[in-house]
Amino acid sequence: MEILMSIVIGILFMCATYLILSKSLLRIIFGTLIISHAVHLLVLTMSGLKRGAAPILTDGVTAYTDPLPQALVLTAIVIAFGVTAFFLVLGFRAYQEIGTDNMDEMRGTEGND
Amino acid sequence: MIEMSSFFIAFFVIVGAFLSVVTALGLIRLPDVYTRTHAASKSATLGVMSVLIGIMIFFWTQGGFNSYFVLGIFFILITAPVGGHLLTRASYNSGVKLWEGSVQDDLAMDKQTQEQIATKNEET
Amino acid sequence: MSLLHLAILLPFLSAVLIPFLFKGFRNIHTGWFVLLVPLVLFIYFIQYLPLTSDGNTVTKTFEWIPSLGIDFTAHVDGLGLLFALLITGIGSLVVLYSIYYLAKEKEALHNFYVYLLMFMGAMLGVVLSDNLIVLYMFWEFTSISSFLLIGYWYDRERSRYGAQKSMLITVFGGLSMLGGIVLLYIMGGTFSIQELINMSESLITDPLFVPALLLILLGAFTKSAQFPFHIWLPDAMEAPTPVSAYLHSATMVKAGIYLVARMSPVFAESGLWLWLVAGFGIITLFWGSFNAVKQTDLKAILAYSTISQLGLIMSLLGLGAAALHYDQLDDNIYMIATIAAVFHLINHATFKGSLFMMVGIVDHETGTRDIRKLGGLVNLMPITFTIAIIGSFSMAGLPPFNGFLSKEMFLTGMLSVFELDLFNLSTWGVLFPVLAWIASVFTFVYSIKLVFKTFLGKPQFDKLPKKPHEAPIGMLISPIILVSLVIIFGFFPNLLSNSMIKPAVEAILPSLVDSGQTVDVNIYFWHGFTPELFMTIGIIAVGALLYATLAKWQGIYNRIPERFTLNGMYDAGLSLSEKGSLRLSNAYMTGFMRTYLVYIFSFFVAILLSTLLIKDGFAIDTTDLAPIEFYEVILAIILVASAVTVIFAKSRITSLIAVGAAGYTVALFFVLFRAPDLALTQLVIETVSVSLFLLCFYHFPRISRNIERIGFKLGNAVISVLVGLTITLISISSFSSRSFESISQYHIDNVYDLAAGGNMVNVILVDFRGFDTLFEIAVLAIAAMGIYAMIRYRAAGGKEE
Amino acid sequence: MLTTILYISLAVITLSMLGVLYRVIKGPTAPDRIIALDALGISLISIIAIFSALLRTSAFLEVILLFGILAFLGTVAFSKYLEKGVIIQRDRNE
Amino acid sequence: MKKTNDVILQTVTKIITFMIILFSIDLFFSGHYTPGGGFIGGLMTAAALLLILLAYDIKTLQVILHVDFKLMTATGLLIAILTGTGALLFNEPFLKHAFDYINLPILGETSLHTAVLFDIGVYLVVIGVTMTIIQTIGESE
Amino acid sequence: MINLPLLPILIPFITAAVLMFFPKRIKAQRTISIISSLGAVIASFVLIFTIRQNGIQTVNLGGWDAPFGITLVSDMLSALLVAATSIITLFVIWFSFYYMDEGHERHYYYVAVQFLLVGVNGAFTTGDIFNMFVFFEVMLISSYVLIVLGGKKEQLRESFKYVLINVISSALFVIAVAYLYSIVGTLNMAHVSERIAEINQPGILTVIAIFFLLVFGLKGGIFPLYFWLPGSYKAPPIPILALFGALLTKVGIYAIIRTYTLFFYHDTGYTHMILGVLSMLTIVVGVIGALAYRDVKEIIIYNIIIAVGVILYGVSVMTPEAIEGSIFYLLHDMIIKAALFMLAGIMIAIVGSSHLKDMGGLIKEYPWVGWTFFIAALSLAGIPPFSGFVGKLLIVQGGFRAEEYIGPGLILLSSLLVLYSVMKIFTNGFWGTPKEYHGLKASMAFKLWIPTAAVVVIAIAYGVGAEAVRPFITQAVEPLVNPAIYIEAVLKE
Repeated sequence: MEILMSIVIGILFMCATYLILSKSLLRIIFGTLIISHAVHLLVLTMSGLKRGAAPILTDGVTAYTDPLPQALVLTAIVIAFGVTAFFLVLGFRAYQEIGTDNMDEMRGTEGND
Repeated sequence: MIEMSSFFIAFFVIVGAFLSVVTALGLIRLPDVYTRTHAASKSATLGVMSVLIGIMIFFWTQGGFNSYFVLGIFFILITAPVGGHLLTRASYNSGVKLWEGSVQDDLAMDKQTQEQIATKNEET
Repeated sequence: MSLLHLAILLPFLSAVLIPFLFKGFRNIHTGWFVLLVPLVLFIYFIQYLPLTSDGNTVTKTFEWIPSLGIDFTAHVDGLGLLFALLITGIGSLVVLYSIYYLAKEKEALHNFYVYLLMFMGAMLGVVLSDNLIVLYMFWEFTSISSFLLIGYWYDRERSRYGAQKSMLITVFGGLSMLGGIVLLYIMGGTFSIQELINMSESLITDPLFVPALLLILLGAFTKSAQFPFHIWLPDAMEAPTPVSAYLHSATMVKAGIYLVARMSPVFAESGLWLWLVAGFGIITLFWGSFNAVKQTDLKAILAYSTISQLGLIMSLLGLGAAALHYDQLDDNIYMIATIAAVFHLINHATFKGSLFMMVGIVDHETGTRDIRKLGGLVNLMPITFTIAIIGSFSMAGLPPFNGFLSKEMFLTGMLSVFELDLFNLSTWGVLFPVLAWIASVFTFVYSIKLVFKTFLGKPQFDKLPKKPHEAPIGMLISPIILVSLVIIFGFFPNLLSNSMIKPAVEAILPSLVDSGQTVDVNIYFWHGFTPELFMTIGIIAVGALLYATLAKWQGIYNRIPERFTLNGMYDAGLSLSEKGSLRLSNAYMTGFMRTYLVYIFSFFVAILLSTLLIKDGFAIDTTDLAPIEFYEVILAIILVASAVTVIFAKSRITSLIAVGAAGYTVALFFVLFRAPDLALTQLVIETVSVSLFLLCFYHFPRISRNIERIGFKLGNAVISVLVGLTITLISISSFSSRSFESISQYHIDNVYDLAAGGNMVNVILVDFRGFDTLFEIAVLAIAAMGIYAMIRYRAAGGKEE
Repeated sequence: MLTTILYISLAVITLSMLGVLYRVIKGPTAPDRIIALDALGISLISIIAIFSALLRTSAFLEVILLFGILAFLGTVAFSKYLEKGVIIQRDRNE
Repeated sequence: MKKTNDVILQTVTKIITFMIILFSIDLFFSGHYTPGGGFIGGLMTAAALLLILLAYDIKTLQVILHVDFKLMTATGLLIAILTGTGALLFNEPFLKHAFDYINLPILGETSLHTAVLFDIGVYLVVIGVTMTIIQTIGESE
Repeated sequence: MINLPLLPILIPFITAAVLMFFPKRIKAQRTISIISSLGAVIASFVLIFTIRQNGIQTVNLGGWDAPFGITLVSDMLSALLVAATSIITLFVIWFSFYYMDEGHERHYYYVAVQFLLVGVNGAFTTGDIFNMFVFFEVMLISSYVLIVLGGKKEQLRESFKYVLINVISSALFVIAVAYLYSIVGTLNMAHVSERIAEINQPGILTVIAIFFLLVFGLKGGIFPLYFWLPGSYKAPPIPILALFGALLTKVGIYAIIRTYTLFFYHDTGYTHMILGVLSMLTIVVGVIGALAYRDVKEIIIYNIIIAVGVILYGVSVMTPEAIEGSIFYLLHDMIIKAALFMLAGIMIAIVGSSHLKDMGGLIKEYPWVGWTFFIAALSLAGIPPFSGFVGKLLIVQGGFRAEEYIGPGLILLSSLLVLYSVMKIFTNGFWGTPKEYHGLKASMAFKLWIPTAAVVVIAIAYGVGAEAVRPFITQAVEPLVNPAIYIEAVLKE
């Protein structure tokens, strides 16, 4: 399962990288969204999957899945949410001010001589 | 007793699974948005409710009734139709074409008459 | 901190007061206050003369960074004191001269004198420091203060150019010297010159010895304007003339000479040292004198003459090192080379100082320094003429002035090369006297040209910007004092020999003194009919001939195109470095985000994959894997399919729906991986995010018009695949290399007893790792705040919404 | 026996999800996709329910309920967007 | 923009919002023992408010709930920090929680835990942040 | 007071939370921020002296023993960096009073600065690798807010790129932590170090070491990951740029120093060799950039990159001497970069443009600014006795002693070019023909100059008083060359 997940994560990364390399603002933002999904899955995968019951104290259960990575992922998810929201608004504000959503038209090297 | 409950559980779950297959088939095969909504909002809802009932019975036999299931079923029961309604209306208003095989478009007729009335009022 | 340290720092300390004095006493020329400083110091240092002439030295230490071996150790010996006296003595004269040269009404005197005092202090520091790091510090200070002095008229383009050039070259030398110093420290474990001298025997065998030698010499050569680093010196003439007189006669450029003399005991045992110092010196001597002849600006002639004279002293120092290889002092004629070097150093300071001041007077009174406009000034400026003639005759090496004496000794030194069977000198060494003679001829020519073209010949006063007349007496005092010294030293050279030259030579060649030999300095006018005398006569004869036919052969100077001169190369190099950098930089700093990302991702892939390969990090271990169920495979396919859909989606809403589907699937995976809290959070956040996207779509363009080429897509695809592959490979390897139990068993065991909770994830979040959570909500809060500010506050429109 | 049935149902439902996903990818119109997404979400509820029965844990029941609510929220947001372009109005009577 | 009447949606919203909020409070309080907690509770409450925004509008929400969400964020943050800072007074490490089991008349044995206070901070921040973001974007021109 | 290491984080944190209540009351915002920054400075100095006397200070947050909870670890390096950060923030806030638009001040500017301080100080102090990620995020999101505040076209454009890069690097950070956790099963940095030592860093851990280098290198701006830096740093107003230039890249460097001395010191022949090569290339590209441009901001920005290379070169040599040099230089660079940016800010305020072609002769009207700049420039180039020298000397010395000659040579050469690049500003901006300016009034320039000069004075004191500073630095080096000290202080075995 871990190997399957590693491959899935790799593919997600591939998609995300492709999106990030494209020209449109929105596609880039979608790319970062997919990256964060991949990262969260990766953290869980790396700690070993399905090693016991859900980490909620239950009578008679001794083996629990590692709860620590779950807590880390939760933190990461929330942070990713904040950043994504910010990024999204940044994207549309940039579009409003600059008037294009094409990264190639957002160079900013005019001042260099 | 356990035999009986197992039978019910199995029955509901299988029905649910069947209905979800129906949903998928409907979504694939039906020709336009309006017909596909039927598949989604009717059979899917019914399917999930059926599964939930099955599992509810399962947990009941395991050691206790869990109110979350009832709440969940109730929830889906009231939200699914509203969701379906909203979506259909939205797609109609946003200008999605009906399937050419459609027989009737009441809303359009309705609108037409309304517009006619409006133009008449303006004339007078 | 002793009085000696205070003496070194006095110029810096008094520099602080200058701006206030300038502002406070507008009626009095600030120079009068400044004059006190070098005068006091000169008197102070004179007191050390008896001490050093007896062969004693004084060392005073002030601890600065003792733990790094960096202490401000002041060391006064013959060599240091000689320089200190030159610095303060000539310094006094220059300040006096400047009082009449720079008008207090027009000039920014507070700046000028601050720079000058800083420079003076820095020079004193260089010559009196025993610690190499402190020496380096003052060394860089001389570069910087001369930068300021040269750029004193900062609104002139040429001044800025000259200032920058001198700083670049000298600081370059300084830095390489620092490298040499560090190497010496690594070899010897100390920054103290005296201690290094004591261990010179062991240093010479060290493999770092040669690099250290080269680096230190680089420092000395750049400072002393040795070929090919001499190019900064002519441009430094943009400074006010008093500055030129000071920097280029007695101080700044002599710092390099000082360094070579000072480090001789450490390095001179090496043949490389001898060859390099003498070789570069003699080439510089020739090149400087050769080029001086073609100049038409009076100061430029003097600049090249300075270069050539510095070469002369340098070559003498180099040959003097040979003295170390001969034990018998009686027939050690190489000692004479060192003596000549020290003697000429003093002589050069006197005659070059006076000549610079003379040129300053001409410039001040006529408004030009262009030799083609000048002529016939002798009747109007007789005193200046006298100064000029004494100075330049001394420079040309004519009797009875001091220049003649040292020139004779120089020639003796050069001729002695024939008797040297050291380091292959017998073969190429023949070039030394030949070049020396040729250079002396040119020296004669430009010296004569300097005087004759200015003061004799046809008067053409109509070309001059000002009506010329003799300078005020105040301006003449300093050069007169200097030319008097020229004459006095010429007639009574032995005034200096025991008081100054001998101690200095002893400091340069301490190992000879240690072995019981005494330095005997005796300078005479008349040595009999020696080869030197015939050479001098030859110089005068050929020189006079060349001067007479100057117009005929001057053309050869134009043969070298500007591009191939060293100056041209410097300019081209500098503009190339700027333009080239810009072109290079613009080539990769494209401003395209994608390009940067491509660089970054490519590097990411390349270095990680190669590390994985080199370090054999790849591992795959299938023994400890969780089982795979059929439906999980399908879910994985669904997840992948949704993600791929995002790539191919034509419209933004399709992308969003696909992203949503992927998000929901991820939540389902969380359920499969027994993480209910995660699933809950992921679901809500996914939904809220989707709503946010929908909310923002209103502000985005409906259709993306960014059509991408196939090549572009293909490139992206390759990089993407590689990135994905890298992540997968490392993931598999790290998972397969699990070596330890997780610490989380502690959390599982103690969650109820110690933290009173049942949901481990939540307890970790609020208790075990509550600190994380605290700052995580901080992140959220800042994000919200930022979004609010971003939307509400639009400075571009100049107002808030 | 029951476990086997649950497993099979799970497999059947995931397979049908694949079919639903086809509609998400294919479209052709946005409402098609939204409907499919909605159906996908509802299938997820079934899967989670069966899965918790298989694991015999009640840890995921909150998820089920939550999903019910959120699927609705998503649908509302999407349909409002389709209809009006803006999903939250400042004042609907403007 | 077309004006439509959303009677059906609004009616359902009234019921559902109420239920979601109840559910979110349940999630929040049970978080220490079963899945849930400050984050999820907060997000659910925010989701309920979002539903109101969807069905009605921003103005209506302000009439119902007269709160500045930015201040709510700040308050939540401050509560969370101060909970941790409390430990400083006793020269204990920051964020050291204290708890005890007490018997309440109706609810039975309950644990009284300072972590709950911390969680309240989290809860408020999450609601405040989510709503600030949504409202600000919604109001933007 | 067992929570002492926490105070430099907690004080700005509480301040930020309080300031969020009344963003529109500028006076109160200013007063409270400056007082609290002062408090942070005092706290960090108390911390430094406590560490000097009692060794490394740790707090086990929540009272959970070391590897299980989160531990804050203040060793001398962290404390010094925290102190430098707090000082710089204090002066930049002071500078901002006169520089920032009122609009900025009314829109959470001070709050974001305080949060930035929280993030930076936290990242310096934490002893937990995941917690470091959280603090990185606090720092980054505040920097996002700061960079975009004002919403000008250029800012939005550049901050989009900036955010994108950092989102990617944050994702990579989490991945790196996940990999590490997979292998060693712990997050506490001391514990990680202990466990890595136990298995003697197998190949895969070397790969992860490189992964960490990439993550932190993206933040620190090493070659070839720095490309985003010049553009992004050019966008925001000067006080913000001063904070960024002085602090943000340094956090990346600190993280590299920490991980490369505490975790991955078993295969220095490979990891540190790569670090060394990259740092040398960083110096080269930095120099190229500094030579190429004639924009005041840009020249100084490229100097940040050069400094990054110099510091990391010292770390890559991995001898006590070189590391000490790196730390000396690191602290110097933080202070002097802040000062230089503030000075550039004054120039820009006067002239109304940041390009050298619009400047000239400023020294005539504003001599005090000119001379302060001159001293700062010398300090940057490492001319003794100013602050950059000792660090550079030690790095060069360490490099030579380790029998490496290219790196030290490059560093010496880069000093020359650094000097050239900043003197370009001096000769063209301050010297040259005076022009008519319609920017700021002289009185305002003087107000801006006071905090700037204070920073320069600190830099000079740091250089001249190297002997007084040195015991602290040597103490900071100890845990870096001997991780056992760090481990023992944290795990208390």
